[in-house]
Order: sequence, then C-alpha cells, then structure tokens
Amino acid sequence: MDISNYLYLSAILFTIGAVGVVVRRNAIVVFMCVELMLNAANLAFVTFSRINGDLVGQVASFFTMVVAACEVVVGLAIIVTMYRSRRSASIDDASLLKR
Amino acid sequence: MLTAPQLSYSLLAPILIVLGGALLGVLVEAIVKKGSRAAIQSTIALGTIVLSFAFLWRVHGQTSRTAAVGSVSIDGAGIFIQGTILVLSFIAILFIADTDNFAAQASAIPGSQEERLALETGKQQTEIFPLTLFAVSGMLLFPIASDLITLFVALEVLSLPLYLMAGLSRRRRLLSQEAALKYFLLGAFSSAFFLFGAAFLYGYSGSMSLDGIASAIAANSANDVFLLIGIAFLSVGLLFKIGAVPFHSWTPDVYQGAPTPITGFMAACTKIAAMGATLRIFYVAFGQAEWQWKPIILTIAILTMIVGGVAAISQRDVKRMLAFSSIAHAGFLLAAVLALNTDGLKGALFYLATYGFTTLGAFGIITLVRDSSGEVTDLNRWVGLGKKSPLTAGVFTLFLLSFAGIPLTSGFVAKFALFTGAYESGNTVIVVVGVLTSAITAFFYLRVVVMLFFTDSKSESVSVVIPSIMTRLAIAVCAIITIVLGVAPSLLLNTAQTFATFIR
Amino acid sequence: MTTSHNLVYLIALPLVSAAILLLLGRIADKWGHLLATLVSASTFAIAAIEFFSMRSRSGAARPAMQDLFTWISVGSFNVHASLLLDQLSICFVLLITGVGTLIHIYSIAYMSHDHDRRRFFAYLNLFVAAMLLLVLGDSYLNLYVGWEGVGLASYLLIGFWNQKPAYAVAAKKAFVANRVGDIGLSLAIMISFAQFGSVSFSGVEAGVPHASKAALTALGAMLLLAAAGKSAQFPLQSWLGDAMAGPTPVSALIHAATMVTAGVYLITRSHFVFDASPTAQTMVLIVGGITLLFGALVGTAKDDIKKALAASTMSQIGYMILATGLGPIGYAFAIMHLLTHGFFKAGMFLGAGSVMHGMNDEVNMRRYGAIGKVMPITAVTFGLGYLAIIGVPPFAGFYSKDKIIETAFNAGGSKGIIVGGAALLGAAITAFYMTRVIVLTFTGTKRWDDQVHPHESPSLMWIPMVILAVGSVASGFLFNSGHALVNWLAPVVNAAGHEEGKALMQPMTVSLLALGVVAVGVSIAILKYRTVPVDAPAGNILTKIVRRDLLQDDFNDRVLVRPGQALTNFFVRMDNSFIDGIVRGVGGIVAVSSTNLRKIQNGYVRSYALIMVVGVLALLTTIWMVTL
Amino acid sequence: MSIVTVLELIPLLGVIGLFALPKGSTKLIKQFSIGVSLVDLIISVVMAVRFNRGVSAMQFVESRTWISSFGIKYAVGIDGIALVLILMTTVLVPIVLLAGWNESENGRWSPRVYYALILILETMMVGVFAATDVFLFYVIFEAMLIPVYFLIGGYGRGERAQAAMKFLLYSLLGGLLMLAAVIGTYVIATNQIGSTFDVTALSGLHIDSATENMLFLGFFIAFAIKAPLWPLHTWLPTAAKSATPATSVLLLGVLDKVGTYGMIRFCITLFPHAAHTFTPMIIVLSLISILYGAFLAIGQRDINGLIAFTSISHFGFITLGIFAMTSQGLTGASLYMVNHGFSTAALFLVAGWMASRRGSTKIEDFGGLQRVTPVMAWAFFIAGMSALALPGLSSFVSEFLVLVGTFTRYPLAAIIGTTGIVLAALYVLLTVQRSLHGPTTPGNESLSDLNIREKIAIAPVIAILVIFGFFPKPITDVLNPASHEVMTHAGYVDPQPKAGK
Repeated sequence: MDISNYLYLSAILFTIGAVGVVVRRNAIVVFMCVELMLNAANLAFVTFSRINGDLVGQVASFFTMVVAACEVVVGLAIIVTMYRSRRSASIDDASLLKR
Repeated sequence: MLTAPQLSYSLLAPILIVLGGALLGVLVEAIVKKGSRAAIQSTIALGTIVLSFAFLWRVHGQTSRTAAVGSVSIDGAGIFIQGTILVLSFIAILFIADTDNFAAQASAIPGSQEERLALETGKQQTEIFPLTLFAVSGMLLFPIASDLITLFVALEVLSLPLYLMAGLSRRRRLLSQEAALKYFLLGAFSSAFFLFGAAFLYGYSGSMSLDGIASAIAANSANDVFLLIGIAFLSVGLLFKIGAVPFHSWTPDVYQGAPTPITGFMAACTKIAAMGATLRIFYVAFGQAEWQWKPIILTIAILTMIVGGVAAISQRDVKRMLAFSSIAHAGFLLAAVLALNTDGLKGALFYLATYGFTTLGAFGIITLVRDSSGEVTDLNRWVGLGKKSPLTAGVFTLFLLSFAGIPLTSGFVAKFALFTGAYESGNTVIVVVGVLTSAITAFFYLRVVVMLFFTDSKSESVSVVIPSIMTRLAIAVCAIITIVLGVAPSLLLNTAQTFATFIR
Repeated sequence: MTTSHNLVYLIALPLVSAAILLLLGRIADKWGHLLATLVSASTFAIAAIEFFSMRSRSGAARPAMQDLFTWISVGSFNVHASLLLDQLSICFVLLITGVGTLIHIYSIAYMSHDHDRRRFFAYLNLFVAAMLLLVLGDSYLNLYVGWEGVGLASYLLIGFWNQKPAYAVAAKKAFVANRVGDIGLSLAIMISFAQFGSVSFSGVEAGVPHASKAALTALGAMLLLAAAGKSAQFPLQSWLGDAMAGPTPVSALIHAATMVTAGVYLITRSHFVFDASPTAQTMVLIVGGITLLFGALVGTAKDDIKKALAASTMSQIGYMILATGLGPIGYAFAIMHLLTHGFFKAGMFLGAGSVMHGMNDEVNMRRYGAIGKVMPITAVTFGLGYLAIIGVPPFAGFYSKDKIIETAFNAGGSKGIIVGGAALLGAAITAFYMTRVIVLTFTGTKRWDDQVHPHESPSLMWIPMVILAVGSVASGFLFNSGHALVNWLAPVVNAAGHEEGKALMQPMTVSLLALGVVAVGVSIAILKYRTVPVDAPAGNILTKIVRRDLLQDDFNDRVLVRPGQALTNFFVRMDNSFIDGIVRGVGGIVAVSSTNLRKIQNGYVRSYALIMVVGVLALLTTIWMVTL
Repeated sequence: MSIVTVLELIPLLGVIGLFALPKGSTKLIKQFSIGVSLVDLIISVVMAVRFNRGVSAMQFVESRTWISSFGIKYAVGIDGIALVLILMTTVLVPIVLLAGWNESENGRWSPRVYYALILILETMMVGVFAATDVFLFYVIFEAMLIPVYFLIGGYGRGERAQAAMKFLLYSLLGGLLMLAAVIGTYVIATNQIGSTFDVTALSGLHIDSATENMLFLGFFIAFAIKAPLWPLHTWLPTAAKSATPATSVLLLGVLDKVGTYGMIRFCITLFPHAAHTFTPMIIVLSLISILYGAFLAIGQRDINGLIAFTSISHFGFITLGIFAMTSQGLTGASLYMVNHGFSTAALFLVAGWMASRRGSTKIEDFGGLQRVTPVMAWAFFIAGMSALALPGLSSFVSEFLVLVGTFTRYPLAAIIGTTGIVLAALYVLLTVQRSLHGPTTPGNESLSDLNIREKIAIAPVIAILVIFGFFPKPITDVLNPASHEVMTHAGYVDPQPKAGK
C-alpha cells in the first residue's frame, strides 16, 4: 500500500477534527475533536518517520501524547468548573464576552 | 558505553531555576497554612525570577552555543528575549502579588456559600504564583527552542498555566471562566495546527531542528507542498499566540475576562515569547523560502494592523481596547519578520521590551480604577478621571502616548527602529501602511485621553484605590522606563544591537 | 544733481506730529490743531526755501537728492529710502504744503465743534506726510509707500465720522477701489524689476530703450491701472462720490487738490514708459477721455453740492490724464491744469464747506438758493473759482484747459479730432453743471427752512478761501507767461525738443471755440434753472441713469459684488461640506468599519474557530497560488 | 555647550522651578514664568548680537551623540532663517504670557500646569528651529503637538476637546508620513554614507528620482498640514476658534512656521530635484490657498476663524515665495514668517481681549468699538493693516518681496497672487467696519478699554511691525546668506533682468 495514503488519512482526520470544533456545541466534544486533530498530527509524524527512515517522528508522537494528556487535565478542569457554575457544557452558553 | 548527552546545564539554568521555583511553590501550596501563603509564595516567585536572571546574566556572554543536544540555541536574541521576559515577569508578579484580584478558591462555584466563606476567612489559595512560574519557564524556553518538538512542548508549557490563570478572577467569575474556556479551546485548536505543521515540516526536511529545515530549503531537495503546508500550519499556531488577524478573535475576550494582572502578564510576556519564537523560526528556518511566505505574512501584517487599529476605535471597554491595540502592535511587529535583517531584529527586540513595560504599566493602572464592586473597565466611567486622580490619569496617558508612538516616549523609538529595519529590507509598503495605521491607533488612544482629561465626569463615581507599595513600584518602574527609553534609548538600543543575532 | 539734507524734514515733521497727536490722546486736545497747522506751515516754508534754492541753481544741478538709508536689499533687489526733489515734484510739494496749510487753518474753525478735532488734525498731518513721500520718493517702491499712505489717510478721513454706517462703508469702498489700482502699481514695480533689475525712476528710464514693446505696454497699462484707482478714473471711478462722506476740508485737500491727482503725477513721472509705448499712451487717452465726459455727465444731475463738485473733480482729472496721453507737451499742460485745478477746486470745496457750515450741514442744493446775499465772501470766492473752472479768460482754468483742448486737437488725424471733440464737449458740460451749482446755491430765491440761519463763516475759514481765490484768478496767467511752467518742467518730461508742427487749429480758434461752447453751456443752465423745485422732478430715463451715476454702482454690484459674495458663500459651504466633509467621511468610514468589526466579535467560540479555519484556508489558497 | 542649548534649557529649568513654587501663589507663578521667558529673550538677543551675519554656514553648533546605533545626534546650530524664527519665538512668549494673564484660570487644570506647558513649548519651539539633525527635528516636531494639545483641550473654549483632537490627528497623520520619509532617507544614507541624520550630510545623497519624489512628498505633506496649505487646512480654523489667544498666537505664529521652515530646511535642501518636479503643483496650491483663504476669511462670522483663514492665505504667500526659488522669494518668505508671527499675534491678542470683554467671538456682536474702546480699536486696526500688508508696516516688505521674487520666475503666479491684496483689503476692512465702526452695538457701551498690562503687551508687537516696516535691513541681512545658500544648493540662480542695460 502506498504510504502516502496514511498522510491522506491524517489529513482527513485533521479535517474532521477541525470541522468538529467548528460545528459541535458540547465543550467536551469540541475538546475531543481537538484531540483528534492532535492524533492526526501524530499519525503524520509516524508516517513521515517511516518515510524518512528514522525514529524522530515516532519520538515526537510520544511527546505529543504526553502533552495532550496534560492538556486534558487542564482542559477538563476548566470545563468542569464551567459546568459547575452554569450547569451546562455548551460552549454557546459561554458567550458573555463579546463586542 | 553509552554516555549521557551533554545538556549544558549552566545554559539551561535560568529555565530550570524557574521550574524549580514553581515546584517549590506547589509544595508551599500543599504544606503552608492558607493565611501566610501569599507572602511566602510571592517572595519565592520574585526570588526565583531574580535568581534566574542572575544565572542568565552569568551566561549572557556565552552566546552562540547550543544546549541540550541542539534542542535549544543560546544566542544573542534568545538571551535578550529571556532577559526581557524575566524582568517583565518580575514586574508582573508585583501586580499579581496583590491577591485581591484572584479567586480565593477557584474550585468554588461562583456565588456559593463556599466561596463566601473562603473570602470571609481570608483563606486565599495562591496557586497563581506557581502557575505564573510555570508559564514563565515555558516562555523562557519558547524563544530559544530550536527544534520542533521543543517548540511544541514549550508552547504548551507556557500556554497551559495561562489557560488556568485566565479563569482565576475573584470578581465577575463567570466572565473569567468563560475567558479561560475560550482561551483553552482556541489555544488547543491552534496548537493542533502547530503540531500538524510541525509534522509536515518534519516530513519535508527529515529533520526536527530548525537548522535542518533551513538546510533542506537551501538544498530544495524535497516535496515543496509539504514545506508550504508546514509553514502555513506552523504559522497558524504562532500567529495565534501573537494575536495576528485572522487568528486574533480570542484576544479581546480573553483580555477582558482574565484578571487584569494576568492580562498584563499575558499581553506583555506571552507576546514577547511568541514573537521571539516566531522571529527565530522565520529567520533561521524559513529564511531561504522568503518568496513563498512573504506575501502571506505581508498580507497578514497589514490586515492585523488595520483590523486592530480600526476595531479598537469603537470599543467601550478599556481592556478590550487594549486588546485590539495589542493586535495592532502584533501587526507592527510582523514588519520585523518581513525585514529578515539584523536591524529589523534589533528593532523588534527593542520594540518587544518597551512594549512590554508600557503594556504592563497600562494594565497595572487598570487594576487601580475601581468602584464598590471591583475594577471598572467601562471607558464611559473613566470619564473625568484626570480631575480626580491626575497622577493616575497622567501616567496612563503616558502609556497611551507611548502606544501611539509619540516622540520622547519609548514607543516612538521602538516604532522607528522597527520600521527602519523593514524599510532597509525594501518593505516600503508595510512601513507606509504601518505609519498610516499608527494614525488610526493614535485616534483611539487620544480618545481615552479626551475622556480622562477633557470631559466632565458624570455622577457614577469610580475611585482610584491607593495602590500597594508593590503595585506602585511596578507602575513607577514601567513609567520611568517608558520615558527614559524614549529620551535616551541608547541604554537599551545598543544592547539590542549587540544581541540581535540568531545562530543556526 | 544736488544733495540736500532737508528733504526728510518735509516728511518727518508732519509724520512725527501725527504720531504725537495720536499717541498723546486727549492730552493734546487743547493744542493739537495748532501744532498740526504749525507743522504744515513749516513744511510749506521748507518747500518754499527749497524752491527758491532750486531756482537759483541751473540745468542739471536743479534736482536735489537725499539718500536716507537702505530700505530693502535682497539679492539684486535694492531699494534705498531716498528722496528726489526735481522740477516736477517741487510743483506738487508746493501745492500740497500750500493748499494743505490753508486747509489746516480752515479746519481749525470748521472742526471747532467736533469732539475729535485733534484726531482729525493728526490724520491731516499723516496725509501730508504720506503725500509728500509719494511725490518725493525716488523709486516706484518709495512712491508706493506714500501711495498707500495717502490711501490710508483718505480711508481714515472719509470714515472720520464712521459711527454712521454709510460713511464707514464709503471709506472701505475707497480703500478697496484704490487697492484694485494698487494691483497695477504692484505689478508695474514687479515688471520693472523683472525687466530692468531696478525700481527707481532713473533705473527704469535707463532701461526703457532696451525693453520690448510688449513689456513697456504692459508696464504702461499697469501704471495706468494704478493711476485710475487713485485718481478715480474710469473704470475705478465709483469711490470718489461716496468719499464725500468725509469732512469737507478733506474733500478739498485730498479728494480735489492733491491725492486724487497722484495718478497724473504717476503717469507724468513715468513719461519715459508712455513715450516709448504708443499703445499705452492711447489707453491713457481713452481712459482720460471717457472719464472727463463721465464725470461731467454725472455732475449735471447731482443735487448734493459736494457730490457735484466731486464729479467735476473726476472730470477735470480726466482732462489731466487726457493731457498726459498726448505726449511730451501734454505733461506740462496736465501739470498746469493740475495746479490751477488745485486752487480753484479746493477753493470751491472750501466754499461749499462754508455754505454747509452756515446751513447746518445741509448739502442739498435744492434747499439752498440766494445764499450769495447772506454769505458774500463765500459767494465771491466761489464765483471766482467757478469762472476759473469753466475757463473764462483770464482766470486760471482758461489757460490750463484751453491748452489741453488745443493740444488734443493737434494730436493729429482722427485721434486729434476725437479727443479734441471730447475735451470740447466736456468744457460745454462743465460750464453747464458748474453754472447749475452757482445758480442753485447762490442766486434765485431762498429755499431753506426758517429755522436755518445762514451766516458768513469766521475769518479763519474765509481767509484761506480768499487766498485760493486769488490763486484761481492769477495762477493760470503766471504759469503761462513766457511758458514758465512748460520750460520749468521741460528737463523732467523731455519736452524740450517738441515741435509745434502743423497745427490743426490755431490757439485763437480753439479759445474762441471753447468760449463758444462754454457760453452755450452757461446759457442752458441759466435758462433751465430759473425756478428750482425743492424736490427733484422725476425726470426721464436718461436723467435717472445719470442720477444713478451712470449706473456705475449697479454695474459693480452686479458684476463684482454679488458674484463675489456668491463665490464666498460657495467657498464657505464647500469648505464645510466638501473638504472637511472628505475628512469627516474618512473618519466615518473608519467608524463604521469599526462597528462592523465589533459585530464579528460575537462571543461564540465556534465562530472564532470558524474565522481561524477560514484564515487557514485562505492561507493555503494563497500559498498555493503563489507557488503556481 | 552652545548658547542655543542654553536657550532650550532655560524654560525647562523654569518648569522645574515652577513646580517648586508654593501652592496657591498664582500671581507668583505668573510672574516667575514671565521672568523665565524674559531671561530666555535676553539670552536670545545676546545670541543675535553675537551672530555673524556674513556667514551662511550654521553657527553656534553643538553636536552630541544621542542614539549611537542610528547615528542620531543631538545636533543644533542656526543660520539666519533659524535665528530670526527663534528670536520671534522668544519675543512672543513673554508677550503672550503677559497678554493672556488670566487665560490660565478658566482651564481644567491649575495655572501652574498652563505655564509649565507653555514653557515646555518654548523649549521645543527653540529646539525645532535649531535642530540640524533630522531625527531630532522630527522628535521635537511631533512632541510639540502634545503641549499644544493640552493647551487647546485644557484651557480653550467651545468645542475644545474635539478641536484639540482634530488638530492632533491631522498633525500626527502628516508627521507619521514624514516618519516614513525620514526612515527612507536614513536607509539611503546608511547605504551611501553611513548612519547619519545630519542634514548637511543627507543633502549630498544621490537618490533615484522616483524615491526622491516619494520622500519629498512624505516631508512635504507633513509640512503642508502644519503650515496649512489648501486642502489640508481644515484643522486650523477649528483649532483657532477653540484655543486661547495665547495658544493661538503660539500655534499660528510659531508652530505653523515649522511647516514652512521645514520646507526650506528639509524639502528643498534634501530633495532639490523633487522640489523642482513638484514646484508647479505647489505653486498652484499656494495660489489656491491665497485666494481661497481670503474668500473664506471674508465669509467668516467668527473673529478667530477669520484670523485663521487670513493665515491660510498668508501661508499661501509664504509657500509661493519659497518655491519661487529666487533670493527675493526665499528671503521674503522667511521674513514673511516672522512678520506673520507678529501680525497674527497682534490680531489674536486684541481679538481675544475683545472677545473676553464682550463674551462672544462673533464679529456681529462687536460694533462701534472705536468710540467705546479707542485704544483697543486702534490696536486691532493696526494689526489689521499689517494683515493686509500696508506699506510702512513690516508685512508689506515681506509680501512684496515674495511677489516680486515670484514674478521674476513665474509672472503669472505673481499676478494671480497679487489679486490677493484686494481680497485682503476686503476681509480686513469688512471686519474693521463691522466691529469697530458704525453705531455702538447694544451691550457694548460699557466695555473697558485696554488696561496698562494689555497695553504693555501689545505695544512691542506694534512697535516691531512699524520699525521693521521701515528698517527691515537688520533681518534681511541675516536672511540673505541663508537664502543664498539654499538656492545655491538647490541649483538655482536669480533670473537676470530681461532688458539689459
């Protein structure tokens, strides 16, 4: 199988993630879409690692996972606080700051 | 036999010290009683910064070296930016030390019994200090990181604490939390772009290091499309952080919602760190591919200046106005990216430093203007402040004039230095657009001056609180530096010139 | 050329006196008029000394110079403040100081009831100083200073009673009309400098032979424009009638004897330009001819005694200008007429002032009548002036005016016949309207109200009138005896080589012809004004037009004033709505864009993310396009 | 230290002294400020006496490194043009302080601030004329706006905030365009001769013509806004209507001269070829300004607006003289700057007194003042005569020199410009007629005439107008070498008389 297909897959995943961020309302889902985008990047890293024939890309994906984990911690903290004060996880409700 | 990699700890010491200080802060938060935490935490934070700066000072002569197996480059520009960030963080912590601005217990639901109790007993949580230090450590790493992974990690290290800090305001907590959420979601979104871009650059060059990317571009060996996608996506992450149009939308909301000392910290330090990293990436890695990206950056720079300047005019909230102003300034700073020469870099370094002081000072002043329910950021209620508190209004005016680039303030010299670099490289267009948008920005700064001084105040009164000694000191330092660097810019400009180098 | 050290005092004395009177204010009220009169008299004394001293010299030594200081020196533009007293200027200096002094004396009495008499005398002194500077300056630029100075003095004096709005307007009108003429003088000086590198009379004269015809014609035309402004010549004549708003001594001195003749002086002084440019000379003739008829016609319909005299002045100056257009010999006759006119017209104005003084400032001649009986001295002096102006021998006007008519006829060809005819026709009309003035004022039946008690004026007033009357009687004869004046002026105006040539008419023929038309004019007037209605009859359309000064003000109003006002209003509106409007418009666009940008910032994270995505797409598209 | 620097420092020291004075001593503050400005005046007179007239080079030069990395220096020095403008400044400041004795008391802030602002302004006004470093000039050029901004906005009347804003924005816009040009010039210099802002060094650059034109325009537009040239003038009337008389005098009398001064010192000296290229356009704009300003002045109802528009007309003459590029034109224009400074000062001060007595600035509200307040009326009249350039007053000499200088090169322009003298007569005399003549307007019967302080303030101005009308030589002798230098550098010689002798 042509290795570039992995790249296409990565791009598709990234796009799905990006579209999800734009269309979904639930903060958790939006956040998951972001994670999807990160993983799309990971896939790209690994693919390129394969193409380039070294391990750097794979190492990078480990870093990404760690960082993504940290992001989850911070992100969930924020979302939960938000949910507790508003009883809603819809990001559209958080639109007091405008204009 | 395997040998441990040469990390050059002495060169990394400033970052490590700040990280250490942050960890110490976490410990303090865990062990020390609530009542006495604030004092200890602020002392630790300030001490850490001083210590870090001292170590930075020790290595400032040893430029043009890499550390951590080439993951970071210790060069003139990097050290200059690190130093600037440290000094500005010090001042920012002075503002943050006025813990009255922060939620006593961030986990408590706004308006709940729990919150009231925490406030009444004065049991203030002080996680803000270690968070600040974590962010600072990320900021110190970001501009000297010279491979894509380090860049990404540094970006996250500086961002994650900031997301939290944005949500810690004591008053108007819903807005603050909303700001945190927006900042977080959009920040994570942009990080994803950054990472995706990084992946493609890696794919293009087969290397993670900026140097490697530059070599690949010079050799022009591989698939061009990967490079372009890489540049574009990586730029999105960077441009998001510096607040360039069209990746700026978060700026006004977050600036407005975040606790004001944090807004100041963000506006000054984050912008410097992000700009430093941007400059490094574009100068070191993408320098050879300028024909591909210059038109885009030029367009973005012009858009940023215009949108920032124009949108600021109709703002009614002073923090939002300064947010748009910071967007406009991001546009000016992009001129240095376009310049791609030493003078442009020098200009940018000087600009970042002076802009940082002015910004911190301005947000510092905002923390002082209050009514019974806290800070007042509605510009209409600032009307006539010059009559009530001439000194406060006068100093604020000074900062505004510096933003506007009026001669004899640091902002003017900065703008001059920056545009000179851009002009030298033949980017006349950005200089002309830059000076024209300066006129637009001047309009809204002056509008505030008119409100402060030339309009009679209405009944709803705001008052200026007597600032704590630390806040007073911080504002005074900012004001003095704004004037001194306007009158005698050589003090810093010569340093900037000496340090205006990137190594590959 | 002789060097003199006294010329400066001619100007400095009255100037200092004026300054003292103005600066000291009310303190000087008691003695101000005496100081002013004394100063004026001493200038006359100096002038007399200078005159006799000049007569004692001969040939080229006659003119006297005094170089005071370098006034302006920039690049090659060098102008010295220096004074030149030659045969031409001494005539004027004597006239100005002489008549000036008489009028000072007259004014002491005439203005004795005025609260601001001191200020009046200050202005008079200021005028004398400026007028002397005008005729003594050795360059066009020095002349210009005096030229504007007399304009200023005239403005101040016309508007002396400026609490009356109409008088204030008249003063302004005079100044502005003069300014139009000043454009001419300014440009003439500029042309001189550009052409000859000099603005002094001698410098320009030296350069004339090398200059192009076009340049000389332009220079001449500009000088003529200047002269027309100052001397109330067509088409800038309209201010003179209104200028009668000033106190009567002012009308006598400034608007009859001296200032208004400055144009004649200017042209005579610049004879070398006109001699070298026949086109310019012809223009002078045309202007002079039109004005002499214009003034005379206007004079026939005026009921206001001063305005009638003003119209007459305009007409008489028309004669002088006409004469200057007739070439070398004409200059001398122009000056002769100017001098005799100075006597008789000043005398008549003073007479008119005397009548007004006795008639509670009534100026309408239809309300006079039979004043000769109650004011005999005034009537006699006025009458002598009358005889002089209509040209009855052997009175002064006969000599001067006949010479002009004669020279005009002898100008040659159709030109001679036209200008000669105009001059002759003018003489007839002059005789008509002056007779009308005499008849209406001094003879016939009394038409004034009973509460008015006309009386002869005090001696301070009638003595100057008598002296001027003597001048009206004798001056013409004196000037003409042995061609005294012509020979005196010959070195200045280069008239020496002028040949009598083949004359169209002999002097005797001209005199008889002139006397004939004068007789006709006088007779018509006497017949027509046997009875005088107190209110003017409606009259036919021609009468109405003449009464409206041949529509001069209507013309100016339609052609200049109203379009000017419309233009001003247009500009004011344009400045507000268009130019500033563009500025505001740009501001408005920015403001609207700003509001729209604010709306984009709608608070929804998702739309922010969308903006980012759109941005990324735009970025990719651009990159893609750039790489293509 | 150069005497010029001393001249700049004295008012600054005065400001420090001002804040050391005890509180509540308004009178002392006023006396002290006038004292400081008088000291400055005396020093400037000393400087004038020591000035060597025969020399066209800069004198009293001083040069210190300021911002080394850009080769920026604190460099000052004066030639004849700068000297007379500095003298005008130092003479006018004490006069306006004395004349506007009470102006500081109705402001938003204390009198102390007012006097501090004016003294700071004096420092800058001296500095801006003395600067021989383009960057230094630019810095002061822009920084000057701030004190004026606060003077208009804080102590003015009517719509003062808006007027101050309009003034500042206009000026900033021009200034920023100039900044771009300054940077451009600097970059070219860096490539050719190294980093420098020295005006003499910069004047030797070789710039390709397209760039030179752009740089010229950058400078020129800034100056054309400052010394308002049609159509960039609309800020001036607004500012003049709102500013206090003293501020107006300094604004129109001195600050706006920086524009015309800059045209000579920078536009023509640095970019002679571009100046040549744009001369026709500039001459047309000047002529429009002359006539347009005069027409607008005629149509004004507000006395300050009137003075502002007359100034626009006069600035047209100055620009015309400068770009005629003849000795007479240049010297005349420089002299015009000085004379306009004094005659505008007289007009604004007297108009200010009239307005403060009457409580209105509408011309129609005056009327018949000649009878009520003769001295004030006379002062206004003489100032008006100066505005219409009556011979015998100093403004005549300059106006005539400008016209004659223009005529030798551009006759048509001079002819059109000359028609302006009729319009000048109209706008002055109409105003005189409406405000001084006629019956006394009800409400004006009991207005008081000038008091002794006001007489002392206005007397020197009028004396200067008269004295230099008859003896302009001291000034022209100082200006001539400088004008000659400018012309020579720009490659012009005076046209020769057409009809040789």
